[in-house]
Amino acid sequence: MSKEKEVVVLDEVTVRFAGDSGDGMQLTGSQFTDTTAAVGNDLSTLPDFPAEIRAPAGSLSGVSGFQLHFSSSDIQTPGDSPDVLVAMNPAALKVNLKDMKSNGTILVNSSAFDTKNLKLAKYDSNPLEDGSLQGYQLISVPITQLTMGALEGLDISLKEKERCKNFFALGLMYWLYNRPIEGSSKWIETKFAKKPLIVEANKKALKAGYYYGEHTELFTTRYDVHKAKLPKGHYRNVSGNEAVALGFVSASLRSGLPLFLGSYPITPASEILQELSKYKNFGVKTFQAEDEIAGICSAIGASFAGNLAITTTSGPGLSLKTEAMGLAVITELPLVIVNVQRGGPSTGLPTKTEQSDLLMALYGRHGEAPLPVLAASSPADCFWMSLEAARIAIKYMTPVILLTNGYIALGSEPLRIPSIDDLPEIPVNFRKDPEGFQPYMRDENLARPWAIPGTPGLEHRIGGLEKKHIYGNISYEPENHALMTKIRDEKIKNVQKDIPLLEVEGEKTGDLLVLSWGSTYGPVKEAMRRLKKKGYKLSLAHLKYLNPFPANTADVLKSFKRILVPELNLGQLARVIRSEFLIDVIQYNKVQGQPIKTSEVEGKILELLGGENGK
Amino acid sequence: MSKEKEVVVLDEVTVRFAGDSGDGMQLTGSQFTDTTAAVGNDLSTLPDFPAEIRAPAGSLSGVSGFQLHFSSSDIQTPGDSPDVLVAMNPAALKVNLKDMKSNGTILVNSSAFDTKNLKLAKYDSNPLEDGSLQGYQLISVPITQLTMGALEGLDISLKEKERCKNFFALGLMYWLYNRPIEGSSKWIETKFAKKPLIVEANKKALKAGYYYGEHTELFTTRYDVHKAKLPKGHYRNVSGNEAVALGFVSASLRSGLPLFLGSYPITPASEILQELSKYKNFGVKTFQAEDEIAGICSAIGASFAGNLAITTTSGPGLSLKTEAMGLAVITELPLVIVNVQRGGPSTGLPTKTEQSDLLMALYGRHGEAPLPVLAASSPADCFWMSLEAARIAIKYMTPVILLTNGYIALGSEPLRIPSIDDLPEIPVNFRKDPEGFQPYMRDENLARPWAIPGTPGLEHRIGGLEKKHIYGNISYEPENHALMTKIRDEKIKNVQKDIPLLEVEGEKTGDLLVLSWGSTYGPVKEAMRRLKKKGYKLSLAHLKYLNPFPANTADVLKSFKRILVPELNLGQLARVIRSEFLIDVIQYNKVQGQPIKTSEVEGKILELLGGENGK
Amino acid sequence: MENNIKNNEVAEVKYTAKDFASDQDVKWCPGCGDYSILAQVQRSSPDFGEKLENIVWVSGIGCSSRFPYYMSTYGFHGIHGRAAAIATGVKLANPKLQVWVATGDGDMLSIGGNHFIHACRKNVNLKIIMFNNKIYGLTKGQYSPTSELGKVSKTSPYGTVDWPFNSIKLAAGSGATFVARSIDREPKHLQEMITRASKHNGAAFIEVYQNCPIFNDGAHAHLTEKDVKHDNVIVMEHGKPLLFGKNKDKGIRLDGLNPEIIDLSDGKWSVNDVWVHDELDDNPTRVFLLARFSDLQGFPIPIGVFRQFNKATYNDNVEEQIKLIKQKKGEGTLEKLFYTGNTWEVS
Amino acid sequence: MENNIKNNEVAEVKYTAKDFASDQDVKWCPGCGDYSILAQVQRSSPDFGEKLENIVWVSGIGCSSRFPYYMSTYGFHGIHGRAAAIATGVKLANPKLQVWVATGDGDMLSIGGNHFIHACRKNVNLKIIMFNNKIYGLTKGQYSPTSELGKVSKTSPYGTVDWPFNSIKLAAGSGATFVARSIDREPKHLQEMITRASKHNGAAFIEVYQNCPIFNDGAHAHLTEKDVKHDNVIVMEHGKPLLFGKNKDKGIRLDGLNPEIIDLSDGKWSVNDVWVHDELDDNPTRVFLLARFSDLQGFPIPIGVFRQFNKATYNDNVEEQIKLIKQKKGEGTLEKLFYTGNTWEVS
Ligand SMILES: Cc1ncc(C[n+]2csc(CCOP(=O)(O)OP(=O)(O)O)c2C)c(N)n1
Ligand SMILES: Cc1ncc(C[n+]2csc(CCOP(=O)(O)OP(=O)(O)O)c2C)c(N)n1
Ligand code: SF4
Ligand code: SF4
Ligand SMILES: [Mg+2]
Ligand SMILES: [Mg+2]
Repeated sequence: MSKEKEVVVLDEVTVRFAGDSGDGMQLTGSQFTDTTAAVGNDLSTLPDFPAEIRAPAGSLSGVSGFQLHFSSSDIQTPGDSPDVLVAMNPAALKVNLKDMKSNGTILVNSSAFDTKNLKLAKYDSNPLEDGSLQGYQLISVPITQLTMGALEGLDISLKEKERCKNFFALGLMYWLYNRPIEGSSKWIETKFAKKPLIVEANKKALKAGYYYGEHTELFTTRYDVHKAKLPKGHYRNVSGNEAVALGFVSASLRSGLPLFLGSYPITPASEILQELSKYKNFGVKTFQAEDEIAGICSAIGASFAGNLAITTTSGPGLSLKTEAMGLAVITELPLVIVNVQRGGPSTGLPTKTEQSDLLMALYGRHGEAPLPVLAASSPADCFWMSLEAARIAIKYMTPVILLTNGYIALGSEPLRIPSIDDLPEIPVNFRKDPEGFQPYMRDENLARPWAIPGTPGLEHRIGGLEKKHIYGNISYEPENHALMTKIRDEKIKNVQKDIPLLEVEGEKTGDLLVLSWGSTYGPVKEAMRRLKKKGYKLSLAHLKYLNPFPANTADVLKSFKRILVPELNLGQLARVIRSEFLIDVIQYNKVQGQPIKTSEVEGKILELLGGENGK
Repeated sequence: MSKEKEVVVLDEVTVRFAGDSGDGMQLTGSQFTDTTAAVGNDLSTLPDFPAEIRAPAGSLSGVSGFQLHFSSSDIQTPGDSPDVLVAMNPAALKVNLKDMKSNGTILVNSSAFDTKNLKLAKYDSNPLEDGSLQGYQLISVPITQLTMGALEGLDISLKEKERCKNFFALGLMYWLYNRPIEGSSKWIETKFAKKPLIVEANKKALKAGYYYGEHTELFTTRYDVHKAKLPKGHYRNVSGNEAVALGFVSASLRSGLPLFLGSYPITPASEILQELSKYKNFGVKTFQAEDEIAGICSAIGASFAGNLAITTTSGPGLSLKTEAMGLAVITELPLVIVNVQRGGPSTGLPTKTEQSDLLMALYGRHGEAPLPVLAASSPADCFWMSLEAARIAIKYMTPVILLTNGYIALGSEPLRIPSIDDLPEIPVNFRKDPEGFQPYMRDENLARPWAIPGTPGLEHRIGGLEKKHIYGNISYEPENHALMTKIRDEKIKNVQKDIPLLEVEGEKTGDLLVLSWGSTYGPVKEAMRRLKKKGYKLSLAHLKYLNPFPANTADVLKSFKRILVPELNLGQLARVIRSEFLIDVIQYNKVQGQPIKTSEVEGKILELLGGENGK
Repeated sequence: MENNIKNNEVAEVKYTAKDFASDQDVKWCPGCGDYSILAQVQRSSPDFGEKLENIVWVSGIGCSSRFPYYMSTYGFHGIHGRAAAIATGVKLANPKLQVWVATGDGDMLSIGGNHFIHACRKNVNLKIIMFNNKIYGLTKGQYSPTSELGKVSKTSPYGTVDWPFNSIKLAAGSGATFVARSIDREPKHLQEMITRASKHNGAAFIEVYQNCPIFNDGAHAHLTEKDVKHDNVIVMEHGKPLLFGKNKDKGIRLDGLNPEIIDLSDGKWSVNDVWVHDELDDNPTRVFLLARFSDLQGFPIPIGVFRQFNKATYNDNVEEQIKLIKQKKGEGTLEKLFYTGNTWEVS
Repeated sequence: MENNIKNNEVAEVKYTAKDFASDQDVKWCPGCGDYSILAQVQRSSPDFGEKLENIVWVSGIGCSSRFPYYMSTYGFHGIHGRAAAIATGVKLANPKLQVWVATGDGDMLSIGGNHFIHACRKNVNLKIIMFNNKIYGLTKGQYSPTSELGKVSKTSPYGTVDWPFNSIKLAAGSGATFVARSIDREPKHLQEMITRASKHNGAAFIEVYQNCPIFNDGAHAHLTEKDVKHDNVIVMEHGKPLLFGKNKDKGIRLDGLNPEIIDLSDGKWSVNDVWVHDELDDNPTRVFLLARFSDLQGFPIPIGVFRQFNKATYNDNVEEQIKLIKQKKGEGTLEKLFYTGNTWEVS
């Protein structure tokens, strides 16, 4: 009979599950996530897939990871470095050790540390024995063996039993962090409903893991992270790509327009197409085109015909859509192009994250072809910015580019489920009245009428040649071209009147402003919080609108002596800020295919503030 | 017997030949050009094709024009507004009248001013009679009728006789401007060698026109423009597109590399492909691909295999090449992309000129994908910049974008024929030695070795995924990606050491600097000359290198209080100058599909200088 | 299927050709074959049984692609080569529309080749009319993928070294369900092909030989000149023997897999020996046999419908699937959208 | 022709399969069919009679397109869909090189479709091996243009509504001069196809059915599993009757244009009734008949060479033309370049 174990309450924890691609770490991680969410913590997750689809079992390139950051106060990132690493085999340990917090906890499946696996992981000696793990809390548990033992006598194959080991690990982690196992048991039941023996095995393994924690002497303490004070409401966990899908389906429901997606699979954007292909009962049409050009061109056709049309892609695909984006600009049709940025140039680093498509989004079309550019700041924000992109596209009859990136597209966080009234209005008024209709007449927003085929009396022709102002016929007149170029330009500039001002979190004026955009928001925000705690006076402004900029951007920038711009590129926003406002900025650039770490931002800021003296 | 007519000597003249597409105005114009060149004038020409291939005869949209500016001193543009208009029919008069200098000379073919043609030209009354041409020197000659008369009795069809009328007009102009007709007679003989009767007819018409001037009382004076003092040497007249073709064939001869062009026809770049397809005996391979993407991809393959590879296009095609340009950047292969800018966005104004692809050229690729960008300033300069683009591409193992535009691509001027030593050296050293070879090792210019298939011992693999520094294998390592991104960036920045400094014509410091780039050079330069004549102190700097900028650019810009940037776009160079140098500029933008006029630049400068007081 | 009923719902109004002409003046060169194609389309349009506002003409870039501007229907002048992709989007977004594509040999077979074969493969209900003048007209005379080997053009001063496409083989080989050919100079025949395409539910492809008097004049003269055309053209008619020649005294006989030309004037052969055309043959092989005539010395060029067959269209399938899933899951709502998978409440 | 002689000039060195393996570790999933294709290529390479340094492997993007990294020859891992275009440039720039393309069903038939049909049309001397796993592997399991109708995949949770391409019809229909099919699980046969492609002067296309155990496992099981494959696969051999079945007791008979399966075990039919395969038949119709088996219920899937024929290649024509013009005009020089047309002197 084991003695009661003490419970230490923590403010926040970062856990990473790591193992072979075959070990089901993504599943284990998301189970832990769901349970943690249900417990009421705020959280943020990030999967780390191997670059190869499925490298040889046990090999270094085959390691798959899932990181979860959960807390009793609200948080913005999956965490820099894990407090706890669950390593199911030597390769997983080797690959992930460098990221660990010093003195962090490492829970290893010692059964997997046999000579074969050690060799595959390129270990000359067993790290569990050669003392190389000093400086960490090593907890060595023969997880596989214990799992097999727990499943003794069950009438399933050894291989099937062995596969249950991730649930043993999950159970153990549940015990260690004091969370209920019921959620996952239920999930197992429904998931494997057709295979009662597998259900039994997995549940047994889960329980075994939990009670192993309870009874073994290995653990003297267990931990708890209290529920966070989040706004009331129902929540669900979403990745950025899921959120984009939800956002556009919501936009479709809100606007009453059928949703059309013309797309072509590409990492890390494919999930948007995959998600939307499930929503057939929402009338969503997903057209997997022969290539990206057909993807956007079909969307342009669908927009002409009156659908809410979007196209989704990543870098190389965005490059291919260049010409057609120009067509959407000159035909002035609503269209959203979602670009999930990845490591470039060319094929680059498909599975890695970056922010290096900003200039391409702003200027990457021949001729004067302006369009609004938005960027989402977090997985959940992808939902809201998708709605916003749809709203602007329809109101101003223009293509809109929405930028996300691999980091927030694959990472996840809780989204407060909105009610219909929480959603922005997306009014659609198709032109119906032939009286006085001209295809290029303008409303107060300089938008032209959306007159869709099937409407009697509005038959008209549009296309890629310069249009006669108001009438829309082909026009080669010099003055008309100048006028239309100006109108297209001003129409987009006008969007500025219609977007929120740039907010400054913290001091409204002062020495240093940190200016973030897109996915850098999380780390920057968290760095600021930490520094505030340490007593620094700081200011943060985050740009979600890159073209046009919020109306007060210049004022905000001018209110500070120095401006720090952290970016996952060589300084693309910095360049735009200089050209737009003639204001110099301090660049902090990271181009490693990795997100910026909170600690890195913190360090940079401290450096600028002159360390402790900066208070 | 007619009395001797006085000869007035002029410094320069601008003539425009205008008529129906069927009237052979382009031919007439180039004949006058060749003769004028032979006489030793400096000159500059610009054709003005109708947007439609061949609109109905006599219609306004069917008017075809050819403008020639010739002078006894050196000139830079085809001239703003004609001193003399030759109008072969009412439509030609209607379309071109607005451009005429006030009190200019208008020579019309009165035979064509019948009710049918007047109606087609949308004239309610005959302008030759209704006095609407007061304020011009109207010379009304029944050219068709006179031609038919002159060919009386010749055994060819009426239609064929009627077709000779342009030679009558040409003869008359030869007389009026005191040039010999022998050149054109010879040309007729060779051109129609197979049809002796046609030869006879055209020569008769030519002579008839000439002597008509001599004998009729209509003309009291004739004009002369003395030969210009041009650098000694042999000359030939070239359009920008011809010059690009000549430039790359020369680069091929100079470097010893076979020239490969992968391209797809597009206005106004098609002539480059057409020209190069004639040079088979130079070993030039022109591959008319299925589309622009195949055009550039085939060129990338050819470059990998060791050819001097180029691809040529205009706006929409450049957009399509976006993705492949990124591949050329990361594989670090020499390649020149020639983009003949036209009116955008999208299909835009295919036959019109613009400078609105600058930002696209600089930033229009996903990821960090820097490459050098050059721009030619005149038809003849297209020759030299093509050589320069080839030199840089090969020396630095990089794709290079060369920008021209419709204005200089179709316009022409004399090119002094270079001897082989006038050409820049383009050394090529293919790697041959397997000893220590690595595909991504670097030389002093950060260029990687060019190791072409067929070389024993250098077998290697390249591609679009991020490369391991030096070794070139696929690498997902964060630090390596950062390093390679930096190297690719610095390699291009280094080109700065290898290009001429930015020259300032006129005052080296002062109040106002006019900063031009590409095709605006001509009008700006001419405006400056005129203003100098008027006694203004002015400075001009012209940018042929847009990335990287010449090393002294910042110094030059800082030496002036104000900087005027005239561009055929909404301010693209202005934006780049601001972001690169944090220096504001005064924009002068024209987006009408038309070149900037000398008078416009002159006006703008005067405005800035405060008119006469500015002296 | 639902949308077909809609498609075939006859327009109440009776239209005339004029109703389909826009107010824009037509700007093709004098004598261009495109004028005839435009005229035949406008003459046939009243027979489509579609309301004017439900017809959409989509094109790419080229002289031929200016077509939509001259029609009074809805029109979209796209970018070079992308007509089929744009049209697919229009059709999927609103299957009630009848979507036509006007394109050229360069626009559809050169830069647009991929979208073309994929539209055919998916059997999207588009009616594609390809103006084949075997040249790039709008860009002033470069050779195209249908130009014959050795063709001298602006980009091939010494003659091309490219083998041309056989458009019919390509369309059939990629899955088009209605494949036909006609000629600008055969107005009645062209009208018939157009009207039949309008009735076909699936990817319909009509290759129209069109003369470009400016850059490729007479490219089809042997098929259009009175004195020779009867020997060079064979009109395929369903259920009729394949005869040609001024007095229909020549026929095609199939010897195994090899077609041969037989002379019916000498007593050796009779009409009964002649291969009878069957558009509806569910064996596609026939199409390739007929398409091959273009490659065979001395064989006449077939015009008419090579083959027409029925196969579920992509757009119908899409609608069907959505209907089915809606029946199974019920119309989507905001609640259904969010409350799936794991959700939790914070109170 | 000149460069063919060069092409076939036999390498002095005798190579072994190992010589064609690069130093990179192969990173396909365990059990992936790509391993077998790589092995067969490396085993066949010594028989190409080409020096190692004269062989270039070009690819696009996909699991299959990682192929060049694993070969010790020159290699170019291109961008998605563009392999054929890049390879064409390589071949034209240096015709002495033997240029191979490794690609997938998505890379070549989806995004790369246009470059594919144009390379076939021009008959560029490229050897294209298409790894057909009927799925997008690298992007983790979306359907491809060769996925069968109704296929459930990541992007078609309710099954596709797309008709697939018939790769062979597409290749033949667009003009390829060597068209073959093999299977990852038939090493000997695959090696034979590869070696034969290496000897062909023209556009060679080999479709290789390849298993993707992760995202489309067993897609070709009926063609590879011992117990069933003999009834589902028919091996085409030149000059041999088209027989299949465990004991070769079933054959294909041609009744007019309609192939039918005949049973040789009951006395009704004999081998003499069986259709004899002729790769060299200059009538392409046969290819389409055979390719169609895939679409016919109960018919076996043909593997082997559908057809091989000789036709001038684009790259040879290019060289020929240049040689000719050089003979006519003489090698180009700077003088010839400039002193044409009107020139004048200023002194
Ligand atoms: C992306 C792009 N590439 C090239 C062009 C130039 N271009 C316009 S039409 C055309 C070919 C037209 O040929 P075809 O389709 O046969 O039409 P036709 O003029 O002969 O009727 C080309 C190459 C373009 N407008 N856009
Ligand atoms: C321009 C572009 N679009 C999309 C992608 C994403 N992508 C990479 S491979 C691939 C498809 C691969 O399928 P296939 O060619 O059949 O190769 P496999 O992996 O099945 O061998 C896609 C869509 C890309 N890399 N580039
Ligand atoms: S160029 Fe040819 S195809 Fe184009 S409009 Fe003129 S005649 Fe017709
Ligand atoms: S995903 Fe499929 S095709 Fe790709 S490597 Fe793995 S098994 Fe092979
Ligand atoms: Mg054409
Ligand atoms: Mg595949």
